[in-house]
Amino acid sequence: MIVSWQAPASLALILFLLGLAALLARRNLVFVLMSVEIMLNAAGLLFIAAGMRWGTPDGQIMFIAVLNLAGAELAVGLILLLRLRGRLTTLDGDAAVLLRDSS
Amino acid sequence: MMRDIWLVPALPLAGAVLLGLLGGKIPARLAAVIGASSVGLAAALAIRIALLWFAAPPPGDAFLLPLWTWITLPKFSAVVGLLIDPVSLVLILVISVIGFFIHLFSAEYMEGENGYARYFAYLNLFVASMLLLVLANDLLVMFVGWEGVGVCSYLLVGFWFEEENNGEAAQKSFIVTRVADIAMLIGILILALRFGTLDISTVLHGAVSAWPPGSFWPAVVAGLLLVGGLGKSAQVPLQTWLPDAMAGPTPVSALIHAATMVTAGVYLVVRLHVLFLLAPAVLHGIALGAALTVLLAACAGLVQSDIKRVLAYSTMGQIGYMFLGLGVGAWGAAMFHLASHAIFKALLFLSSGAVSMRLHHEQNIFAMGGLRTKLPLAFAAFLVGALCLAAVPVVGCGFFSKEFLLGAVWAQNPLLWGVGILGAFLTGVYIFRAVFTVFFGASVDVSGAYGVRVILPLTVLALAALGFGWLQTPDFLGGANIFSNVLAPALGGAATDASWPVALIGMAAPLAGIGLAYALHQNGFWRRQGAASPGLFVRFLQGGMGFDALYRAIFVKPFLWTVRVLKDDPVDQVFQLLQRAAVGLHKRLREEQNGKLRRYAGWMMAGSLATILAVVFS
Amino acid sequence: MSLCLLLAIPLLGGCLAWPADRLHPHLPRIISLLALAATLAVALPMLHGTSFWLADFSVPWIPAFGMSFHLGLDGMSWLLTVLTIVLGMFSIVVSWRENVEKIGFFHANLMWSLAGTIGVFLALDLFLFFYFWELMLVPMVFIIAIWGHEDRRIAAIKFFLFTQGSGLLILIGILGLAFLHQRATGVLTFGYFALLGHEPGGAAGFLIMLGLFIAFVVKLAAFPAHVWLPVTHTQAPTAGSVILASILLKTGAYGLLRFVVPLFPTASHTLAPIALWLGVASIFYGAVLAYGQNDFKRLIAYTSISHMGFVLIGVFVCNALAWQGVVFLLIAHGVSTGALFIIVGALQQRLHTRELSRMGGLWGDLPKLSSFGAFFVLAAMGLPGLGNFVGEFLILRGAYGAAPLITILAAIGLVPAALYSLIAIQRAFHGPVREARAIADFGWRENAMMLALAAAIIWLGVYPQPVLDVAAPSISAMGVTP
Amino acid sequence: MIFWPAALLAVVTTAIAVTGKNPVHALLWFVISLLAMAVVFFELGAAFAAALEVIVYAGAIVVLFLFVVMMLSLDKAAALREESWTKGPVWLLPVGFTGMLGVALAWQMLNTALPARPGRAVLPAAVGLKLFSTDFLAVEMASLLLLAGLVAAFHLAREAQK
Repeated sequence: MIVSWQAPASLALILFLLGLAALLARRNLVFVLMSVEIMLNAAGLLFIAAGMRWGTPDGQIMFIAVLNLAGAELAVGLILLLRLRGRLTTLDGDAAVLLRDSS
Repeated sequence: MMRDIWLVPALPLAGAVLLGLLGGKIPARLAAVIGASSVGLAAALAIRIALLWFAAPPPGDAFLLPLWTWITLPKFSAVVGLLIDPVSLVLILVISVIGFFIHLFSAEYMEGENGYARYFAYLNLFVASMLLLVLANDLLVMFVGWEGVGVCSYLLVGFWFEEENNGEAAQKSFIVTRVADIAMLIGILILALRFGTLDISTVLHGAVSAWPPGSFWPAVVAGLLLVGGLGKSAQVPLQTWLPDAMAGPTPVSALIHAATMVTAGVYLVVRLHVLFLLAPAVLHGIALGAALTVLLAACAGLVQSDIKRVLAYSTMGQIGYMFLGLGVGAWGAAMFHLASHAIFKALLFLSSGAVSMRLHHEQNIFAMGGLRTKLPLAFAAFLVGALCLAAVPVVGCGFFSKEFLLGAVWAQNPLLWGVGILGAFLTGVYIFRAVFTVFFGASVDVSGAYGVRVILPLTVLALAALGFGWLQTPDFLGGANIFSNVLAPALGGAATDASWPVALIGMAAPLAGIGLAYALHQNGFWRRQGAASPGLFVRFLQGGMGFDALYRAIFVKPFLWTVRVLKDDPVDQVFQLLQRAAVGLHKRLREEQNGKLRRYAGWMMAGSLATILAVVFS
Repeated sequence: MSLCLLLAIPLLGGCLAWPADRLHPHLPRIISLLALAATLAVALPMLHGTSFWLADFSVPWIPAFGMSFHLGLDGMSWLLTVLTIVLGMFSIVVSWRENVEKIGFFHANLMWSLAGTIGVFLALDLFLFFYFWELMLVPMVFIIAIWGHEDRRIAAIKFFLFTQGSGLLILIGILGLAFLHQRATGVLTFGYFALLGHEPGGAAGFLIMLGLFIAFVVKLAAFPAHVWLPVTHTQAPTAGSVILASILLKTGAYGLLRFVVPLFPTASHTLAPIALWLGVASIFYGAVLAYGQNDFKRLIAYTSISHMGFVLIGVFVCNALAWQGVVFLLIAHGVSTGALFIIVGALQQRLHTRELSRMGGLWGDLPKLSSFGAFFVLAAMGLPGLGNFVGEFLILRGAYGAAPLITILAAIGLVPAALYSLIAIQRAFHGPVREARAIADFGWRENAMMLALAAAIIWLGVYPQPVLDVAAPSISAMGVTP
Repeated sequence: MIFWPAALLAVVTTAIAVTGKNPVHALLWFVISLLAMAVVFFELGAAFAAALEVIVYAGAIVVLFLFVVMMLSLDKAAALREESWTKGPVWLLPVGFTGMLGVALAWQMLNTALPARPGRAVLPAAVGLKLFSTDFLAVEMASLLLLAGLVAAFHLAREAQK
């Protein structure tokens, strides 16, 4: 009510960039997943800021959708993390190169 | 009866086809019978036609038998037909009769060889092609025979194909003549474009009416056709193939590389002499080249040790004489020398073949000696041939024809006559060098006797060589003009005789040569020459004065270099560069697809960054 | 209607031959041979027509796009069709004794490719032409890829890429031509006669012509678009090589004669100097490379490039004499090169090598094969009296008036022709025997084939007039100067 | 005026979280960041979202995360490895990239013509009304998404036990 839309948008941008940098830099999959959460959260913040700017409930509805997505994604991601840990005994994302063809 | 002329080339052709198809299935004896009899029948027919001709010449002194239309198109047509006129009549007689005797000789000479039937098939095919060449009424048909004899020559030079050298000699002979033939083909193309046909009489009439003497086009055409003739006739500068062609069996050398095929160039010029008269410059060129050839052949003949190479150079020289005659417009004299040369050169080759038959195919003259008593028949035959070749007065046909020819040359150009006399002197030296070395002195061992198939050709040819010259004699020996009278309707009247001092020098030169050869034989010079390792100059002469080396440097080596450079198809390499680039790119991209999460994220990031930057800052 | 039979019989024959090998291994061969014989029986009597078009057949195909199923037969296409059928029969007989896997499918592909080729020679609708063009090429890719020799994969890929590239150019060309024609006249059509005489001008017309020219020159395998040919011909099985060299190459020349020059007289006239020099380059390049080859099949493949140089020159001097020569050379080259590939195939079957360095002295062991080999090598060299000479001479004669320098160079190109011919004879048949061999000479089947081909090439050489007469009306109708 | 301190807290704690070596510590820092975010939401007039942020995000999701990480039983070696994985140069490219992206987006934001005006609070009632009237389908989709996540997680977990 006090702040203009630029302030939360800038915050969202900074948080998103932090998450992105970490996503690119970290090899530990725990941190990768956390980065994704940070980025999702930043996106949610932008939605809420936009909702505030226009005074409509759509921003918060989209935030709920993002929350949903984050929950579902994390559930699957964490299970995959556990499975990977069981199979490769490491959390190194660079070691998980099973996608590459054999040669 | 004249209409049966088609049988003359057809019989040997049929023989060739028969032998080619039945080849391995029939006994050798039958192959020889087929081979010889087909040519023999052709010879008999040719003689029959000749007799009829002399009894009652057809109107216009020419007889044309059109056979079938080869090509008829709006702007070009060619008809296959056979033309008998005095020139072709003389030649078919020479070819078929001498051809028959050589077939006969071959039957014994080649006995026991592999590919006996193949040999006769080639030989028959050669005779058929040669007859077609001389009988053709159309330059394109003549070209068929022209290339046909070339191919047969190639096949026969390389007859003993297991030897790599024979193959190379055969290829060389074909390629050199092929180069010449391409020039001839271009000349033919010009004529075809100009006149729409290649019928010889039409072309000649057209040329006379279209082109003034001494103008550009007849010189070009005549020059190009002449190149073809020079190639076939082994004249400077296309002579290099002939000595190597001696790799073939000796009867082949006798027939193809002495008596008939190599004179095709002479025949070509005689046949088209009307065209050549329009190009005086070309005629001068012919004479000059011929003089060079005569000297070169005589000098090279002096130092050869292989008897066949001696004879090969002598062939080159004698054809040089014929071209000398052509150069001064003495068509009839050239034809007479052609016929007499065919007889005595066939005789020389056959007798040398008869000698080497008994010496396990030895051809080095210094490995022979004293054969006069051991092989009297071969000696007699070779001696007759040598006397004719050296043009010893009155004895053989060579004297009469050379006398006739040099007389005509003297009337035109005394300088060329001088060259001819020098050549005659040297000819006397080198051929008697061979005679003395082979047949006199210390003797080598030989054994065996000749069969009738050798005796008969040698005897008949020797008698013919002795008798043939009397058809055309100089004034002081009766002045017979039978030969030139026969040719007169086609080639015009006989040339005048030379005055007696000229004739005397002409007679003295070969005698002096023989005397010198004898003197050098007596003091053992020839033997020493054979034993010593040759010096630089002698090697130069032996190798035909460096033409081979020159051609190797300027044609063969660059060609082989090009072949080596291009062998792997550089254009293909260019296309393969594209392929390599694609494969390289594939490898790079494949490395990126490595399953590493961060790399994928990085690339996605880079892509979206690029997009965003483009959107924001554009 | 009988034109449809010319296409339907080989197509059906192929379909029947495919499953027939389950009954008996020889059955596909017999079916294919019978089908081709029937096609020949249909084709031969068609020559006796009264009009210039010997036969014509047209039904609407896709009327919305102006495409029709239009076939037409004139003298030139009759000659090439008969050549296709006859050499197709030879290519079946040549592999009679070979142990071919999946023999039914092999013959099916062979027949389909032949049907496509016949279609190419008959089609008078440009889109139909393209359709047959593809029908001709795709089975050939299979033939190379499945039944080829050691490097068949690369050969098949190369063949596929080059032919599909040229096919794409043809497609773009005919679409562009049809659209330009529609813009000019308001009618969308792919009909040959509708497009004839409406040359699109300007840069667009020239580019379309250039596209078609490149496509057909690739197929003709003239320098520098020849690179697919040596490897393809070398790696294809004998029957495939025969069809490739004797027939498929001819479709390129046919395309130039039938489409490029008549549809684009002005533009092709502009291009003619370049085409002529490409022809000269082909002659020498092919000949020099042929000389350097060690693989006998590859050597023959390069000689084809040399001969196609003559064809290219003949096409682009644009006069009737040269075109007669072109048609004639196509036929003679088909016969002589087909025979040579059969001979080399027979040699490979016996010696298990194509390398000249391992041959030599074969005349002693295989006199019949060697004599035929030498005969056809000499025929290919252009020995007067045999078929190729007549074609080459007419091309040279026709070209001489238009382009003397080109003609002289082309004639000089006959010297390297002699060189590669003689070196082939020398290295394969003559020379010392290098290895002891126990091999059989030609049997009666091969002898009969060779004799028939030799008779054909001699007949073409000494009595070419009937062939010239058949081709004459088509050529004069195509609007070249007489 | 609690927005700015909260925002600063969120940025700082997030930065500590993403650069941390110990996953458990990092996650705890992340929880603090989320709580700060909840304050920001509240300040922006989205009370409902703020509540959800605390209850669902910090309370459920991240705690679940924490449990799993604790299950991984990280040892000393893992910490050392983590040390080597997060050395300075590793950050060079990512920070460069994100810096460029930040510049581009900030530039875009500064150049946006949208006027800055005070926003309005959106009450939970409005959210609820819209959610269960016009956006009903979105709710169903969200439930489907959760169901899919549930099924996937169940499936993967079952296979893991095998």
